[in-house]
Amino acid sequence: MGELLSVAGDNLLSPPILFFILGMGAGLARSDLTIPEAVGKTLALYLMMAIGFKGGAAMAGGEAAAGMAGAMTAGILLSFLIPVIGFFLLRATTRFDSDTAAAVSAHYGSVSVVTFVTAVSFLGTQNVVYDTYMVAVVALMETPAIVSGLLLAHLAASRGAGGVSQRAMSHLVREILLNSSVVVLVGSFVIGWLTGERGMERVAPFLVAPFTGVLCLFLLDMGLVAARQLTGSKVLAPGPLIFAIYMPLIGAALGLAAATLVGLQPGSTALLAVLAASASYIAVPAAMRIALPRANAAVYLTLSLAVTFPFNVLVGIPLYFAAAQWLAATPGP
Amino acid sequence: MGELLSVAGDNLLSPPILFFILGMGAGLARSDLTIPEAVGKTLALYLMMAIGFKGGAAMAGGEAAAGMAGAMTAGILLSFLIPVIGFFLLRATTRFDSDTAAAVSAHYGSVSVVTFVTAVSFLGTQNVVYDTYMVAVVALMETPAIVSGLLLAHLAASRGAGGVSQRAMSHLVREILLNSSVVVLVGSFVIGWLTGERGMERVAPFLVAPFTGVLCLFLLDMGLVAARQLTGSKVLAPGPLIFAIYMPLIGAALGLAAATLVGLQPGSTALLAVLAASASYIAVPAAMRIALPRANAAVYLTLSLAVTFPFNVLVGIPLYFAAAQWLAATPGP
Amino acid sequence: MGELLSVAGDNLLSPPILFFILGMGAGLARSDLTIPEAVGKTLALYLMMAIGFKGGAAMAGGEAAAGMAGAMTAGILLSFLIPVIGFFLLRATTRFDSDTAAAVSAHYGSVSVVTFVTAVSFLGTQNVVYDTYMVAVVALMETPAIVSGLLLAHLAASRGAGGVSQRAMSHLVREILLNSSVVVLVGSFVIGWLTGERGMERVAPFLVAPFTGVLCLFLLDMGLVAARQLTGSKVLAPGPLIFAIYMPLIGAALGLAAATLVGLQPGSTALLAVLAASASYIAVPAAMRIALPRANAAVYLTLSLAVTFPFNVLVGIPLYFAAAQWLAATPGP
Amino acid sequence: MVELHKRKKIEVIIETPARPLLIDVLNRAGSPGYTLIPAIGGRGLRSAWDRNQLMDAANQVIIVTIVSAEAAEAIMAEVGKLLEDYRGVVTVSDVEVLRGGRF
Amino acid sequence: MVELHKRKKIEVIIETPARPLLIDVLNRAGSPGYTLIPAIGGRGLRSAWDRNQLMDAANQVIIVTIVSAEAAEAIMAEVGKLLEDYRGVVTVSDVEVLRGGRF
Amino acid sequence: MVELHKRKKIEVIIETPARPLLIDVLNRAGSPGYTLIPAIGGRGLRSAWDRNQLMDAANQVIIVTIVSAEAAEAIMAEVGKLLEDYRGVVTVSDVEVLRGGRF
Ligand SMILES: Nc1ncnc2c1ncn2[C@@H]1O[C@H](COP(=O)(O)O)[C@@H](O)[C@H]1O
Ligand SMILES: Nc1ncnc2c1ncn2[C@@H]1O[C@H](COP(=O)(O)O)[C@@H](O)[C@H]1O
Ligand SMILES: Nc1ncnc2c1ncn2[C@@H]1O[C@H](COP(=O)(O)O)[C@@H](O)[C@H]1O
Ligand code: NA
Ligand code: NA
Ligand code: NA
Repeated sequence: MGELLSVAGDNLLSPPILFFILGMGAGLARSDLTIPEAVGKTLALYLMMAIGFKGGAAMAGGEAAAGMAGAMTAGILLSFLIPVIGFFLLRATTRFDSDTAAAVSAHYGSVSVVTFVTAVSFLGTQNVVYDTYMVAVVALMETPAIVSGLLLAHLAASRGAGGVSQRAMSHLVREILLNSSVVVLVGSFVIGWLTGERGMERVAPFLVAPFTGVLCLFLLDMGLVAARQLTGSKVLAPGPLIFAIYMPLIGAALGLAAATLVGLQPGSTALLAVLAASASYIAVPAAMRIALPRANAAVYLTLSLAVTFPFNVLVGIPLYFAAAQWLAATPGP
Repeated sequence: MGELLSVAGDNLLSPPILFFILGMGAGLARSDLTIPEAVGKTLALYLMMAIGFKGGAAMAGGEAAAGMAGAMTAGILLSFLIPVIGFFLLRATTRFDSDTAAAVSAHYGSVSVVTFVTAVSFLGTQNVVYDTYMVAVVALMETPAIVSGLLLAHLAASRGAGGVSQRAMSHLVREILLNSSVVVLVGSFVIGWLTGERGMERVAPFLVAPFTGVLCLFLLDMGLVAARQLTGSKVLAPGPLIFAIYMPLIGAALGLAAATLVGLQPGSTALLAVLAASASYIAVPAAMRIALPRANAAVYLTLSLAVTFPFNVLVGIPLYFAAAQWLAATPGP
Repeated sequence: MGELLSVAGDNLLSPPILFFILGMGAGLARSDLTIPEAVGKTLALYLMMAIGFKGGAAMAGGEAAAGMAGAMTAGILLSFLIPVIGFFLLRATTRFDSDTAAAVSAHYGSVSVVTFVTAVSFLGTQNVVYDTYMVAVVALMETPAIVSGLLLAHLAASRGAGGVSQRAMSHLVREILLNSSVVVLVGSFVIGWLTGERGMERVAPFLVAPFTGVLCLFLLDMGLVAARQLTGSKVLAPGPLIFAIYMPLIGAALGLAAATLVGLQPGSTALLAVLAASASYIAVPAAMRIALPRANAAVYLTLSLAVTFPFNVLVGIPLYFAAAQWLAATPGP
Repeated sequence: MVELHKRKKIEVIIETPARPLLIDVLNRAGSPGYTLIPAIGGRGLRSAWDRNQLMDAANQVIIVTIVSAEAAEAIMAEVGKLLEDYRGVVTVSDVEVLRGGRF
Repeated sequence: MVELHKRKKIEVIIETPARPLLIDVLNRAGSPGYTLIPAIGGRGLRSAWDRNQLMDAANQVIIVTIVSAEAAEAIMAEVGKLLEDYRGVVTVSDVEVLRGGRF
Repeated sequence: MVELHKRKKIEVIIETPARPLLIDVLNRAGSPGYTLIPAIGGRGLRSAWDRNQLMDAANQVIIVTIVSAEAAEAIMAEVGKLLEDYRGVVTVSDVEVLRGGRF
């Protein structure tokens, strides 16, 4: 236990997390501090470009891709199955209609790239390595959850998913496959892979050195936006609020199990747990507004951004990391 | 005298000041060059984050906090008293009504964070150290001047400050205590203090290395905005224009005196003089528009941004620095 | 030929060009990825600030300014004459009216600063030096083409250029002489020159180290914007499309000839060819909309940004560079 | 004397995710054109919203289209259906234009 | 045929610092909602202003609210008082809406 | 009861490069003021456009001016001439204002 506390302390006392807390505090105190929208969106693109390129360049450097296929399959399955668990838990413990339950659980099947980036930065402070192909797993886990969420809504609702008009479907497909995070993550990964070490050297002063500082500025913004989403939204019933805390724990447990099965090293195991535990708040909300317009957007925006994201960043990341370390220490079955 | 000239030359020939001059020139020549608003505001946040964090980290590194209490008290008193001097000078030398006189003098009691940042960068070129707790003094000097400005307006005006409706008061208080500069300055200071050297290392490539370059881009923007404020505003009467030149000198003299009394080292003495001499153009205008709506906004926006800011940056900073050096050299009473 | 292929390979396999291709691909696939406008414009200013300052600082460092006068004269003549060639080629091979033909050819006489910046970055990867005063040549080549384009329109059209009202003329002159690229390029050059090595040291971590990384992010944006300009515009007749490919080649040939005549080193020869081959898409369109409003803006925006810019960046730069190397190798007449 | 023609101006304030769907409606209803205007905050029956820096899904956009009276009828009906699923409001008002033929 | 109801559209262009005060006025006057639109420049009786990159105090914002005729009366009176202290203009015009009940 | 005065609201959507020319027209025609609003996309007779990040020449801007009926006549004529060369549309509608004297 002592070991977990010191790791949790490390996480909380790191500049990125402290700036997140500063943002939450300023947002809750209704300060007029805001990071302009254009800058917030560009910082997110920068973070994805940085971890994508670094992943690809490491790949080209001949880093053993052991376990990559396993990690990818595990990721896709987790993204597809977690919404099923979430759906039935929500239908049992809340008064959500089937569309809202399906939409919320799709968020939890998918991933939050920024939570992943924050976990990568945390691993850096603990000097723990991880397989850089995990970046590709992030991109792969974005979409299956949306498909499984739509299927759940279709099966549960009498009128069927036919509701998604042919026209909306084409916007939906483009939203799922070509949204900015997938394009930047996968694109930067491929470019890093093609240009390898030489390419890395030329972009490192931009993509590597200032990474942690940019993460601080971005998490300051995230804290402000999360706090304002919380204060702005109607008071949430206890059912959904608790769901937004225990669902990430269920996701993390499944992620840890899958990673151990596939035999990933501790760093990658922790990251898979983080991905399973994290909930999307950019890509999936946009898709759900098109596919399931009747689902209550205020609910899933508040749960994923204002409850689950802070929980994962403040508590989850060190917790899943300690669990991965503990699993690695105990001799497997 | 020679020594002052060489110092003034150093200041003028430094990249940040030259980019400020480039901005003023382009603005006066009505070039269509503009730095987008979102970027200008973020650069200001970056500068505050950088000096706040650096101050806190140095503090944690056991830097002697000698004279901190003295510097803070001096700062608060200066911020509170300078508006009184300004108010009576304006009432005597201009036809401003009492509201406008009170609002203008509140600007001169408060501080301009960017003038402080430019002075810190100047000290860097002169290899002169300063007490990093001065950053905290900046935050402390923002607000007292607003309170004293409102009191002056209340006492002078027959109908009394009652004019500030109960509703406007809540917006005003939040504006004063939670405006973005105070939150970022104090927040980054605390985070730098909590994470110390280890935290500094992780964010230095972002917050320390590019600092001067970012200051150049920001001062280019400041030059453009100051020039446009000058050309856009109605021609100002001589009284207020001269006030915008001699009031900073009075402020600086008071700052130098207070610093010597409290026994600050030359670097910090120069900075206290700069703070006393500088006039706010972001935090105070916002507060005055709520508290003293009848005050003529065009006047104080033009005086503080288009006259006093350029004066301090081009002439004031090297002048107050040389005075601080001279004071340190002559044996005290 | 082998040597040309390897150089072309180097160019294509460099991070900036790959990010441009990623942007084109995402744009053509109608991904919703966009770089916010405020950031795109600031990145362009940053690139101009960086090469301007570097040019000026090198100049101050006593870099031989051999051939500067020759390069400048050649640049101005090229900028003035290329539109004449373009105008008659367009009148012969397309159904453009005289205004549109004049406006399009003015674009090709002028320059694209970003193409120049990309070529400078390419020279870096080939470890080939160039005369940093070429930056001044860029600024000088922006405007003559506009004047010659207006003259061509005036001579060709019966009603004469008198159409440009006296009022529009004042906006036009300011647009030509004080547009943002000229101000930033020349301004930064002068500041770099005034502050020399010492100034360079202070801004290098901002203006030099992250240069290539920022160029990657900017070319990702350029790819998106070029692709959307292509998909958005009406289908273009073959005449203009082929013009947008062979005109840069004609320009490059003239540039190579002029550089050899003036006796520039290979690096600078390649850059003069790039400038002659490149077509403006920010400064000239703005001037043409004021001076020749009846010219078809969709045509020149599409040709210069969506056809010629990608051609130059993907194929042109390595081609003109190889030609410059070849010319230097073969003993002159 | 300048000759003016009576037309209808439809203004729709709607959630950003519904923007492509609304543009489809306008194109199919033969609208001669439209202009998109950014909204930076608002309040309706539900809670207030402020330009949310990161999640476009929570933002609104304004679409203005100048159309003939007949086209206005069809568009209002279609937009009404869209607003059953998506947050927003629609208004129609009388305007006069110069070049009647254009709309 | 689409059923439309007559309402009033109030548009206020006002200094940014007065924005929270104007929103208080709308909330107290029972306005069913409002939308904020950015202004990037303008000129009134005083000098022209351009989106001032750094000082929000010199910028303007536009607030649109669709209200019933009665509510419009009350709001116009209150806004008029506010405009005695703060730079800006207010206009009211007739619009038609679909879901009358909402406004 | 609040006293209102009838005025005209002219809204011009025009290419950004024509902005300074249009402002000249308004100033010469004695317009009491105007406000500039950003447009982030649109479609007219020609192809659709989206806020083009780099080339201002392809963007549009909206200019609103509240004027007296007489001034409106003169302004509409001048704007009509401008729109022969530059992409855009102009509409005029009736509004009511509080302080008649201002416009
Ligand atoms: N009466 C109104 N006047 C102006 N805008 C409104 C009004 N009602 C709603 N809106 C806008 O439409 C959005 C959605 O409204 P609602 O669907 O009621 O949540 C609000 O956030 C406002 O931006
Ligand atoms: N006639 C008008 N039409 C449109 N906007 C106006 C008008 N008059 C004033 N404004 C706007 O209101 C702001 C303040 O006007 P003023 O209080 O006269 O300085 C101006 O800067 C414009 O943005
Ligand atoms: N009927 C319309 N309603 C609203 N905006 C329009 C309309 N027609 C044109 N526009 C705007 O004016 C711009 C230029 O139109 P055009 O000159 O037809 O290409 C378009 O891109 C739109 O932004
Ligand atoms: Na997940
Ligand atoms: Na002061
Ligand atoms: Na050229």
